[in-house]
Amino acid sequence: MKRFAVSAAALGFAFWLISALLNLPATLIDLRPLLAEAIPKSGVAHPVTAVLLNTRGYDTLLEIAVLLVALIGVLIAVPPGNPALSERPATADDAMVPALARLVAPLAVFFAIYVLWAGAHRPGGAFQAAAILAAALVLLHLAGLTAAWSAPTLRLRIGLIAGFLIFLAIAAAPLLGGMLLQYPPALVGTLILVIESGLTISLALVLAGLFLLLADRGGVR
Amino acid sequence: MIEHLTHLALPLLILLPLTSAALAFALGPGRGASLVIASSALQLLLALLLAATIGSAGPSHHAAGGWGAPLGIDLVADGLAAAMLLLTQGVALALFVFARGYFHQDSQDADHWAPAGRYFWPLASFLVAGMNALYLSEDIFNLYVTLELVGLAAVGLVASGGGATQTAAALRYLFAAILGSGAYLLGVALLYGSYGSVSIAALTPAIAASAPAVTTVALVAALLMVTGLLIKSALFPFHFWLPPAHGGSPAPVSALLSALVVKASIYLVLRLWLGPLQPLLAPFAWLPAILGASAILWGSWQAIRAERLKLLVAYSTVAQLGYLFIALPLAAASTTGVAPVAIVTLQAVAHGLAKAAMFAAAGIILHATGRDRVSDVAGIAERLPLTLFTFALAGVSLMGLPPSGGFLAKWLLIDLALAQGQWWLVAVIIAGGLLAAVYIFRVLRQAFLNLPEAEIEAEHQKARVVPRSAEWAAFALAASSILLGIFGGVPLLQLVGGSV
Amino acid sequence: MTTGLLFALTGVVLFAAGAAALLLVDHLLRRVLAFNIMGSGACLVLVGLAQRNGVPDPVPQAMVLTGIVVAVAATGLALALIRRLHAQTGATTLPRDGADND
Amino acid sequence: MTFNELLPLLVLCSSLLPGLAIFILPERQHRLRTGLNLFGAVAKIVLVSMLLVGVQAGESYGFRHAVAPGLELVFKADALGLLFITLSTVLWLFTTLYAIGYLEDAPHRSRFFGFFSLCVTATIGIAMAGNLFTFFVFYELLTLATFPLVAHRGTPDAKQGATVYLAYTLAGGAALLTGIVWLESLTHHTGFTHGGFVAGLLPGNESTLVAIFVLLIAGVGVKAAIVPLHGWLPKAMVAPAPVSALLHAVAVVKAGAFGVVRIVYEVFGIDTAQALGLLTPLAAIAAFTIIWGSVFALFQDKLKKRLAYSTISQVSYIVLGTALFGPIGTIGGLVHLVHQGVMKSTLFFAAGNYAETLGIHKVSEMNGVGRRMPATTIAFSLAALGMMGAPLTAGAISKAWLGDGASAAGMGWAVWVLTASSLLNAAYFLPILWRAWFRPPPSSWPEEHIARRGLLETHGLLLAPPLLTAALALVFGLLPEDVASPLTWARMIAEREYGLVTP
Amino acid sequence: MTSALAFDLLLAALLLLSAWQAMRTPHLGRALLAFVVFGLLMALAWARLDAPDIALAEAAVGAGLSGVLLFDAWRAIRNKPDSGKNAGDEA
Repeated sequence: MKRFAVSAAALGFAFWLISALLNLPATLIDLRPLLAEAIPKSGVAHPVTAVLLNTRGYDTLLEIAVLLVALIGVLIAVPPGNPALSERPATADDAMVPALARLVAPLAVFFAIYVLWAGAHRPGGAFQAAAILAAALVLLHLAGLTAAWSAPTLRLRIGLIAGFLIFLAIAAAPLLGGMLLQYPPALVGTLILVIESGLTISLALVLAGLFLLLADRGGVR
Repeated sequence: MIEHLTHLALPLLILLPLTSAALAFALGPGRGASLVIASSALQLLLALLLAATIGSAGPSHHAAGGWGAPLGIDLVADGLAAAMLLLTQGVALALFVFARGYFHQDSQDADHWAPAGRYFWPLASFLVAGMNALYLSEDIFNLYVTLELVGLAAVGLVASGGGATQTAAALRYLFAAILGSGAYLLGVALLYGSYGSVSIAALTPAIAASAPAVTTVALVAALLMVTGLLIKSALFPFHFWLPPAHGGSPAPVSALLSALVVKASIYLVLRLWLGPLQPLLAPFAWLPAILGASAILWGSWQAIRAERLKLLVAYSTVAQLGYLFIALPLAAASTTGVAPVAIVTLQAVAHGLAKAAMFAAAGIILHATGRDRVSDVAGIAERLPLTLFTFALAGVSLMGLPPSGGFLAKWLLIDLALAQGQWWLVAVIIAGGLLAAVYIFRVLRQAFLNLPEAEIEAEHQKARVVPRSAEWAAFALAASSILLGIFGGVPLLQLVGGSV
Repeated sequence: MTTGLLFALTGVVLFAAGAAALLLVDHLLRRVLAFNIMGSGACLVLVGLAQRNGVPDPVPQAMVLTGIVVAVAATGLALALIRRLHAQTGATTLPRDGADND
Repeated sequence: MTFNELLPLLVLCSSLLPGLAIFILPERQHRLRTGLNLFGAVAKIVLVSMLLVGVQAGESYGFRHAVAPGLELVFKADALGLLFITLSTVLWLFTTLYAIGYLEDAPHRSRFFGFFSLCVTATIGIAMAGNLFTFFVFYELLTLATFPLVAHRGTPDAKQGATVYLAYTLAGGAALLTGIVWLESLTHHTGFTHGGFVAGLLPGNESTLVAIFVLLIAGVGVKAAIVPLHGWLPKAMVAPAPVSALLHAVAVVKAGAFGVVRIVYEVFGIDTAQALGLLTPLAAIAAFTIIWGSVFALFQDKLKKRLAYSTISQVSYIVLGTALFGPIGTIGGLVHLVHQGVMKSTLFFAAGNYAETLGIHKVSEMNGVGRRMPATTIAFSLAALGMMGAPLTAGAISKAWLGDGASAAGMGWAVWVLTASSLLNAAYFLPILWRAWFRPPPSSWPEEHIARRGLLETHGLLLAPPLLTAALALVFGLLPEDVASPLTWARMIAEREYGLVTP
Repeated sequence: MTSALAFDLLLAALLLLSAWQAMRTPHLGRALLAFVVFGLLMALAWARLDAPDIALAEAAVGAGLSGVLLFDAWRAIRNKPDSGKNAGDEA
């Protein structure tokens, strides 16, 4: 009964919306010209990065907070000393995996730096770079080269929030004379690069943490 | 100097809790209480300053990044936002003082293997940051991010209880929150696709002037956004996730969630419904009102039946939230006298203060007795008089009895309903008050029962003492909910009434 | 029909299917899949609809990047809680409605 | 803030602040608590005397505080309010003395006296309320503050009594609230006005006004224990004796009766009420209640229950007086407000003394108690005779005025009701007096707590209050025309405030 | 019909198919696999929408990280011996 009602509602909704969308005229407001004007002042040449870190940088600031909250939520779900969830990492049977990981990890770091740097001009940026680094960390763990995290140490905690704090500081600094996140024009490019570098490291740790905090080596591989 | 501070109040209300949250996390599990409390006190001052400024000089604006809408994101605080900010900072500060005592007690308890306070401070601080950002944002996509920040932080706090029921409750809450924000996000996508902007300031005139071909899509968008928010607001029948989440969490968490978090999404419903979406949603105003009325009756009934004390308080939240929606159709018709939105805000503030106090008091009682049935509160009048008094004062406000803030709000609501001839609303409001009396006095009369001597002795043996600071923090909240009715009505109604 | 509009319509269907599945499916992991699909649908609508005239629009693209990060955060948290629930009770579904109330 | 604004506030605070302070006091701070109590009670008497002098000289006292735009708490001290204020204030002092003796060494005294003071504050607030909103605020506050007192003993009986009490009073409060807001939405005016303020609505709104009248009277009728809204009163007798004495003989039921007076005279106006045909039904209900209460009192063996039913009957004398069209009945009702309060607290004090000293709770246990406790029994007898309306008692004066009022208003049947009630009163009081004085005492009392010490048949603080109130009742009966008597004051109210010409 | 539109239609159909599989296929492992495929197809769709940034992020996160997290979670809750109450895989 419920199944039928929900399915019918979903189907009806989809049809209603699709039929309405097919006749949707063009919008009156278009942000593209506005954005094009703003790009030269934004400190980066790539429009998506300009939006992410400059015009709508405030969104990104809160988005990092969301990620940190999720990480803390994961930490709550993995209480310290719970034997079921934090066992010693098993070493991989196959020697190929660690060797591969040893090779890939530095490459990943190199690639991440490129993606980060490229973000100013073309597709790429902090988040993508962080995802690559996180993938490398997960790979190292799967290869048995790094342990799963049980509870983050002080150093790790600082690493996890450093990028966020740098971002906060740079966002707050302009308040002395202007608006939140209103970068001084002379420094805008540099500041965005600083923010992105910090975010790359912290986000990589956070993303990896989502996996490494939970990594459970107890079962059969 | 003051002028400059006011200019800074908007961003600082967001940056301060974000910073203290991050630092509290860095300090490590269970630490950071002083930091968060200090920051919270500072935020309260800023909110007061903001409210004072808005009262005299009108809404306050801040363009993040200096771009201004529609390209950038604007922060705006009007009277309504200022009132909610004030409520949030005030309740949060009192609850943080309460939580410090509460968790301090917890951590000395050796057999409590998962101290719920381990990550309370960063999460709670992130939560407050999210709510502040939500109240100030003027950008519907940015609002989505703030909704997620609030939602995930709240889920994390619910999970911090540690037990299997809490984990299940957290998951149920998470799925409801994600469904809600998903619907909201699709609504945002459709509005952006229809109008090319996510700024409320740009959308409001655009929607009002839009052609029929656009309004169908916009209507779907509006319904999606509102439905998503109603799920998050736990409006009947979307309340299913609330009782386990609010009733099963550690007391400071329950208090934060019930007093503040649900208000955030309700605020957004009101803001959007009475703002940009008004032309689209006007014909549907009776729907939330009927759901709100059902919530009052159903939630009260469940609270009357609840066996567990905190579940009773949680169902009371389901019921009380209904009051915030029944005024929606009344708000559309223009009336002389007090603005309907101001009355709803008064009710929200009164409920926030009272419910925070009640959950805190319930937490202290559970702590002291070690049991959580309503029948177990017998003898509390003797052992915890201050806490019982707190519970009773909070109850007075929830029942809408004078001279509380809840009473004032209820009076004005009835007045408003009568002025528009909505007799059925009057009946629901009166019935809701009487039902509330039934479930609240269920607890109070039980608390006055004498225990046999032997049992008193046994209770004292296992009693865990809650610090006085926690008891007094809870009392301060309850007392404020009463004083609100005597001294808070005029300034609050003027602050909000002038803005919307 | 432009690419943008086509994918926007696809997004609508994905959203509806994901939302329905979120309501109907019991297994917790599948609910995670469902809300991810639902979110992807919303993101497709956001970008696709904005680009229905064929010109890229960086603003919704940046928003979707934010949305993806939020989705990952929610996924990570959900999976952690699911694993915790499983470790505590052995269950992979939530108790029936209301069963965890009392 | 001028002195004339400050004085009513001070009268309120003289019980509110000591009450709040007592809550915080630790249980063992016995002397400090007693000191605070007495200080508050005496201070209130002094302040109220100042009000009395001022009002008699034509000064007006009052202040207002806005709680929301267009919604004000209004306090005023007019002659009618002062009648009630003075009664409550004097009886508060006596009852406090009594309670200090009664509760010696009992647990939870801080809680008891705290809520006790809050009750008095609420009663004073009701008396001083200048509009329906303020009246409602304090009316509900009174409900809230009495609940812990009814539940005070913490027994399952007390719990049940408190529950019944709440069910009645909160439902009544809901009716009152609806009526008030409804009325306000029509008139945009809730200030009590001599002669009423609804006359302007008259052509066209008759049925609405009747509905509002029913709601309002039902709301206050619960506290006034008008049949069929009286069910809570006998149950609430589980409360300690001082509570019964002050609250259930005076504050709560009188608050209801006082509300009826305000509503009939200062909301609707006696002429409008008469024009709407509301007074005769009200008088009929009051008459029915008078007989009903008396009949039920006959069959109660528990002394406090008999007194409770007697209260139900007697309070409706006030309602009856109010419902009689004309000045004489009004004066009779108002004067009975005071007389009944003084006499009924004497009876409850005495009943408490019997229970506390000898463990006597039932009429059937009272054989010969007059010999063991002569002073208490004399007080009891005086008050009981007054209740019957025996000549030269305060009760006789009330009944005479009420009877004359009924005749003057052309409601001859009401005279018969009064006569029947007097006979019934005699039927349930005289056997008690006969038992107490003329039957031999038993070999041992049910549970003797307090032994006789010389002249003192019981604790001194228990003995003094009933003697004082009985003396007061005697004085009111013997010197009805004296300057300071309730009768003089009631005539002044009728003349000055309602413009009624009195004989 | 241009070849671009044909490709887009095919891609949309595949997206819907993989999403359907992820939600409806009885075997949970296959469902997870379908979800990873869905992520990769999404990346392709983003590329078709001239959104290479999203495509990159989707590939790295939607398919990569989420996939790893999901499979790890699946393994964790599948391998527990006490999963007697496991009523899940029927969906």
